[in-house]
Amino acid sequence: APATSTGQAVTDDTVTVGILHSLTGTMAISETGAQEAEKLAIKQINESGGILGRQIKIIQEDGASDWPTFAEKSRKLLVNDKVAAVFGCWTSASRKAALPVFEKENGLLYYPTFYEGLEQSKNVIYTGQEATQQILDGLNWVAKEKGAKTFYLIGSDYIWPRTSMKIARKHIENVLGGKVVGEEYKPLGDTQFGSVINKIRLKKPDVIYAAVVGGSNVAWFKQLKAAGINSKKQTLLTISVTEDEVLGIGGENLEGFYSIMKYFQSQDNPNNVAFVKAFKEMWGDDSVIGDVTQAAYLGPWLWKAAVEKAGTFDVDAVVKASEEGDIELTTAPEGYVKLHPNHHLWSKARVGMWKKDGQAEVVYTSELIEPDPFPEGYQ
Amino acid sequence: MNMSTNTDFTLAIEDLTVSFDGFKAVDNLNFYLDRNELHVVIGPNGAGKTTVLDLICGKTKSTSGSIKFLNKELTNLSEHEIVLAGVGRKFQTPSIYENLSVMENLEISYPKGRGVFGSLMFKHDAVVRDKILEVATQIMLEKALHTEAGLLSHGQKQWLEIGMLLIQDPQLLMLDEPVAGMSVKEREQTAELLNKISEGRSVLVIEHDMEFVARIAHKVTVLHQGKILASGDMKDVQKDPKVIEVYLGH
Amino acid sequence: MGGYSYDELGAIFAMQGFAGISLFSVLLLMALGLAIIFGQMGVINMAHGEFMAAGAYTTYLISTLTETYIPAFMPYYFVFSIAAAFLVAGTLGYLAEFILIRHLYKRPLDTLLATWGLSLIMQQSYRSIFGAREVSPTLPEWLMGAYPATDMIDIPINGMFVLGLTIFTTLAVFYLMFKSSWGLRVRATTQNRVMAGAVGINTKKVDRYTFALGCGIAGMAGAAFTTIASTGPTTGTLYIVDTFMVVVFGGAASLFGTIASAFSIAQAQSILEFFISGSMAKVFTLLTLVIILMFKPEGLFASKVRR
Amino acid sequence: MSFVYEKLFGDKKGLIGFCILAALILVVFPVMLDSFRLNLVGKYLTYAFAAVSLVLLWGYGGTLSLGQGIFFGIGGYAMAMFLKLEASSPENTAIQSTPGIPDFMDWNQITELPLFWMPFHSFSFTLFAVLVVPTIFAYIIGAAMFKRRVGGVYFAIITQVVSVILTVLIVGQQGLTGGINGITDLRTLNGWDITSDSAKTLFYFINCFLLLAVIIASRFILTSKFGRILLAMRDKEDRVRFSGYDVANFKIFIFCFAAMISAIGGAMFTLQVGFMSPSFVGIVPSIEMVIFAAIGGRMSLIGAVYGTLLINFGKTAFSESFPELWLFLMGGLFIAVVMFFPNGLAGLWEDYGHHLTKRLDFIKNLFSKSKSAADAIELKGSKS
Amino acid sequence: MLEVSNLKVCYGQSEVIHGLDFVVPKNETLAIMGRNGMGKTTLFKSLIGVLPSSDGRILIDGIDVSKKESFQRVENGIAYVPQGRMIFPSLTVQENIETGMEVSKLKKIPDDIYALFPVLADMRKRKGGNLSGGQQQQLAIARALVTNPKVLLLDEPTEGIQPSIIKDIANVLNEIKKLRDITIIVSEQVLSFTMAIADRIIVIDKGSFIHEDLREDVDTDKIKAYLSV
Ligand SMILES: Nc1ncnc2c1ncn2[C@@H]1O[C@H](COP(=O)(O)OP(=O)(O)OP(=O)(O)O)[C@@H](O)[C@H]1O
Ligand SMILES: Nc1ncnc2c1ncn2[C@@H]1O[C@H](COP(=O)(O)OP(=O)(O)OP(=O)(O)O)[C@@H](O)[C@H]1O
Ligand SMILES: NC(N)=O
Ligand SMILES: [Mg+2]
Ligand SMILES: [Mg+2]
Repeated sequence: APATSTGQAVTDDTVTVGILHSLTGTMAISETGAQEAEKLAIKQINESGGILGRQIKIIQEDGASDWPTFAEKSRKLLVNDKVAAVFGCWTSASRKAALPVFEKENGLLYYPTFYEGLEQSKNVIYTGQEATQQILDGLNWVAKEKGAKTFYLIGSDYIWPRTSMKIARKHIENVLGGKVVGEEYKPLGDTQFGSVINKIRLKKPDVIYAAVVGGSNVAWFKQLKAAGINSKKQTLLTISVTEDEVLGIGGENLEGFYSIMKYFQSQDNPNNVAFVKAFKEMWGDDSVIGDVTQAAYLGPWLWKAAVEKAGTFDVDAVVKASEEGDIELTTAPEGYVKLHPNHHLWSKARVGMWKKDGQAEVVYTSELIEPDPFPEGYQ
Repeated sequence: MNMSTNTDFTLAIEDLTVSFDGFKAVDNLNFYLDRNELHVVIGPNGAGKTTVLDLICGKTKSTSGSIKFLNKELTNLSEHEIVLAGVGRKFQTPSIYENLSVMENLEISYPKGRGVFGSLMFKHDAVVRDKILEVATQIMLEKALHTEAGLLSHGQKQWLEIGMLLIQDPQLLMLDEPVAGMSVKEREQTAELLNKISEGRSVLVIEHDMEFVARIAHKVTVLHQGKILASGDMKDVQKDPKVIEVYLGH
Repeated sequence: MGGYSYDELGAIFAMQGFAGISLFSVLLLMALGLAIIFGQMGVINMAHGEFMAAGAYTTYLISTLTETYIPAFMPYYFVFSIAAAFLVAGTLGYLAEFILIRHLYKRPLDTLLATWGLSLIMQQSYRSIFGAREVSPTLPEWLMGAYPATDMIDIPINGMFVLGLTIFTTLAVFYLMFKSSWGLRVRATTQNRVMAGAVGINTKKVDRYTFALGCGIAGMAGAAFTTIASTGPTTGTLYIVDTFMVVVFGGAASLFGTIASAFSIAQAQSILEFFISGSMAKVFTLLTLVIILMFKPEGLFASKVRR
Repeated sequence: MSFVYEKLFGDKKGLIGFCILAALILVVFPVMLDSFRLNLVGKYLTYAFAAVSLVLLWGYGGTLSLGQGIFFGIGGYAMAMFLKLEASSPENTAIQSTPGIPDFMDWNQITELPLFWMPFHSFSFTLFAVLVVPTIFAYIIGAAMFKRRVGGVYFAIITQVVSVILTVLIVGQQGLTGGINGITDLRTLNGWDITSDSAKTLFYFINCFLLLAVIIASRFILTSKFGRILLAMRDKEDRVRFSGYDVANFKIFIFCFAAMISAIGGAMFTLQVGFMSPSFVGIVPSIEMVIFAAIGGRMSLIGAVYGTLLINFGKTAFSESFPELWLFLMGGLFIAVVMFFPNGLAGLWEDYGHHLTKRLDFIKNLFSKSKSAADAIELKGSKS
Repeated sequence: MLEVSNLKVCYGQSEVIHGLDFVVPKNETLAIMGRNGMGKTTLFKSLIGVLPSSDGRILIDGIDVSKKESFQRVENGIAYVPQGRMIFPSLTVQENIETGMEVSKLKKIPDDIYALFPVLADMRKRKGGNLSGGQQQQLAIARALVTNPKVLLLDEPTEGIQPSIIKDIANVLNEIKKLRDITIIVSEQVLSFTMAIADRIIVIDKGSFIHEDLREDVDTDKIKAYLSV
């Protein structure tokens, strides 16, 4: 048998990993899909013989939507349980809280969420897209397809929307030659958009560009519709609505609006068809799969690839193997991804148009985009 | 009829008025109280007696008029400042700390350590202890020092509240219906107590029990609809037909 | 306001008015139930938001059942689901009172802790039953759109619906609490439970039904809010602070105060939000509220009773 | 001697309780727990500061604050600002567009350290700020509210509103505060690695000593006349006023003191956990702190510590064993305590501790039989 | 009529009422006198049911109410005027009186109530808590009278009331007793009032009855002596 690293929860026939997401609290809404996907991937890996001949065992912890709890549980998984890798976190805040623990204890975190970038830790593999991979192509697309010149930016008030908007504004003003006619942030969880909607009416932007998260999203779209703003009159592009959110919002309220993601459940390729089928088999016919869910699914597979390449579970070795830039997944539901030496994935950006049934029709797919967490000219 | 502003009275109330949503509970009242005087205010229910005490001790703010205590204007002082100036008041329904023992009730009323830091450093020494014991004996609660005040009977609560005032040694002592709910014997004891403590200070009492009033009053004032109806010594007042009409009954 | 025509400004002014009114009706509807439970009964019900969620989930459930079994009924089900939400949340409230609250009337602050525990349990129940994700009932078409009054003024139908429901509920609550003999019993009981018993009022029954009524109204609010927001296990926590604020700011025992308070908070928030960012609008609204409370220590409409 | 002893520990039962607590946190935990668990306990004990402050403010003072998180947070943030500046030396932040300022400022296009951050370069200023800033803030809130006689549930809601305001501000002004992420990635204190096990152990003991000191100081307040006035105020505030006390001043003092101890807890939290975030300023932690105090028995300083430990142990243990269902257990625990132990853990101790002191009394009586007359009217120690 | 046998009441461990037995027939007014803290209020509270009795039976017109809640006792015909008023402070005067009418099913406040307490008519719309002490006491009596009780309990009803109205109250109680089949129990300190209404006087001391007299036989000095032991 290949060498096992000392001090890790690895036996001759098992290896233990951690899953750390919010099962309770406000973030459980978003994080449920991610942990389901991770469990699916691990189950599939186990069924195909495991990693280095070992079956993967899972220890699950609840981050409870509380950042310090993420730090506490990370430490527990790494120090007490000595897990070989952790799949987890969703919000940037929870990642930031856990990060020092991973660095201190030299753990390995697979983080699935699209996020603001500006970070690159040795101990984290980012399986979601960083800001430039999500934003730029989407803006280019509306500028070109819809002839958009004026943009109204609206988001929830925290770091990811603000950073994303900052990049968007730079791109709109410096690259597209357009104009930002309004920029607005609402407190997290807010459900009243009446005044903002009035402001938007007054400014008559070509595009509403939105990064409203969580429960606010539902209020936002329902109230837009109730104010008579629909896709027939208004172009709207959002970076924060996936199939998960649509479940709450209701497809009828989103019909004709666009999201920019790297993955949509409706994507028609054999990888995805198989993935969707397996996911529904495991988690029920009603379940939906959003962008982050898919990115979370990639985590265990990327880890498997790196471990097998390194021939050991040792974190340093696995990280080193990951940093060589040649780990790729041809079986990724989103199509094809490759791990960049900067710990992020090469991926494509896609624009989906929402339909009444809650699925999106992919209307644009970009080329494979190189991840660039510290983009020049956008800071 | 404006009197000179500086008076020899312990308490001088002039042109005092208070109205509640237009209802004048006290109406242009003038009232004076001497040192060493035990003055009883009587009058029909709702005449404004309690309200006058509320005004003096700062619980209610007057609409107009002045209240001078030892030539000090009280109307713009806050409650605790009025107490510090030397006014003590017993409420119509006994107002004591039900969750504290009799001893603690008296200790809190002891006029030392009334500031934040003073109270932190306050020492419960022999002087304090003796004083508490003395007052407790006066109010016949010396055996109940460690009883929780909430467990006392109604009459005992009344006494305790009087004791809490005595320990403050105020210049002006105001008692709102001090013997309500007391038995005959206890009324007598209270009357004795009041006669004793009225020396060296002024006492203002509100009562409906005429026997009791007769026993203690140096002077009686009858209040009616916020105004003075009659004033003088007990015998005269009792015979006044207006007083009999509105208050005593035939 | 350079660059805009009078028409536009007029329209925005009108629309802004609707925004304020619709926020007002939302706040008031949230607060009505609590105005009874907290304002009248003095129970600090931290689970109030969860009772709203119960109403919302009931609506979701009925929507799903209707869609599956009697799709023809879809345009009408919503009205019935409001009644059902009232009954479900009311029944839950009835049980909560029976099991928990009735033991705590002598210790009102403990109700805060017990109902906090209750809210955790209710949230987890929703999660276990309906899943962690947000759900949304399919709403009848007629409720969702806007009524184009002029080509610039669109009146949100859901907003008007909530407003109508709020007015109806407020009137009903007002009648019940202040004009009916049942309301008299409630107010007597909550002021002095022992004495109310001694004048012949069945205080236990009054307590139980009052609490159930407050929860039922919360449930109705929850049902109504499915038209403007989503439903998830933690939906209730979004509402709870604002709800308490509205009730307290109004002067806890005054229904009229609750109305005035909801109105002023809503208008301040929506007008400010038009000029400054949402977060700062919230900060300023709240700050104003703190300062006003400083000068009106018992709320806008404190009941003036001699102490 | 007996005076000092009474002042600091209350009656005999108080002393025994205090010693048991000290032994538990200073000896038993460090011996029994590994460094990970010990650090966890250390984190819990920082919440205990806030719980103890609520015993004073709420249990005795009758003033419920649903915003103790404000002060816990301010203390924590003050410490975090210092540590963050240290972590943001130009060398450490060379890759930023503006090296030498905290990373989150750089992400938010801030190019210069804001003025109010400047003093936090100094450790002594930081210690000063931890103690004084929350106290002043509490003074402002307290003076504004108590002088105007805002009380009871109105005060509770106002503190809650203030904590919402502060949270919204911190989250909204992320360039200055780190936003919702908080201030993270704190590593050294004057060059000393605070993430090491030895540092954590040391902080644990410092934390324990501070907590015990805070309990003794609080005892001192409660056993003084001040403590009885607090009780009296809770009972009949008007009467206290008419006994010549400026009630507002007493409330302001206890509110400020409570704020200060909560802030110490916050600062110790930052040191032990290595970051600070707006989630501690918010409503949920503030309510949880009230729950810690209540579970412990709201009139018991020591009970508050046990309440904090019990709830947090429960949270950790339940959530580790039943990650999907642990909220049922927590909710059930709260309800059970309220329903069956209305006086919290301290209520249990009252009953059990009773037997213990009786036995001690018996032994003591063997040696001295005399009871002076003065004893007969000596004040009974307060109920903690 | 009211029959009480072996009534015992405790606060926690300590027994305050030690097995009282007494019967009050219809149309009789019984006065219970005693020094402060002798258990008068405690006795009344246990009769109306706001304090549980630890032993004994209470029969109203032959119906045992000792296990019933206080509202059920009121339905069975007891009415209670507590010591210390206990009116509902934020209800108006009118509403306060109406709370008593829930049981008697009266629709309108009877005129004779306002005739007895004219001030209550004037202050109909005012909050009960804003009344003066004596006005509140009158309100509490009015609230009890509108229940049309078979047994009326009055705990120091004249406390804080002006002399002329005390006289009126005495007349009314005597009137009511004549007009209706009613049993009245009153605890009083004021001997003159007691003498004006009571048919029988019982002295209570430390929770036990120590003396009983019909009015005709009352020796005021002897009673006074009992009251000042
Ligand atoms: N806050 C208030 N609002 C309205 N009316 C009030 C208020 N306070 C007092 N009053 C009214 O003022 C009048 C005077 O009341 P006050 O309590 O002074 O009477 P009193 O002379 O003490 O009577 P009693 O002998 O019955 O105690 C009463 O008619 C009362 O109803
Ligand atoms: N809640 C209580 N707990 C314990 N003991 C009590 C309680 N209430 C009253 N007592 C005690 O019971 C005894 C009887 O009290 P009660 O109030 O019945 O006296 P009373 O005869 O009505 O006196 P008063 O004439 O002063 O009103 C007193 O000794 C009192 O201390
Ligand atoms: N990374 C995010 N979306 O918080
Ligand atoms: Mg009076
Ligand atoms: Mg009595």
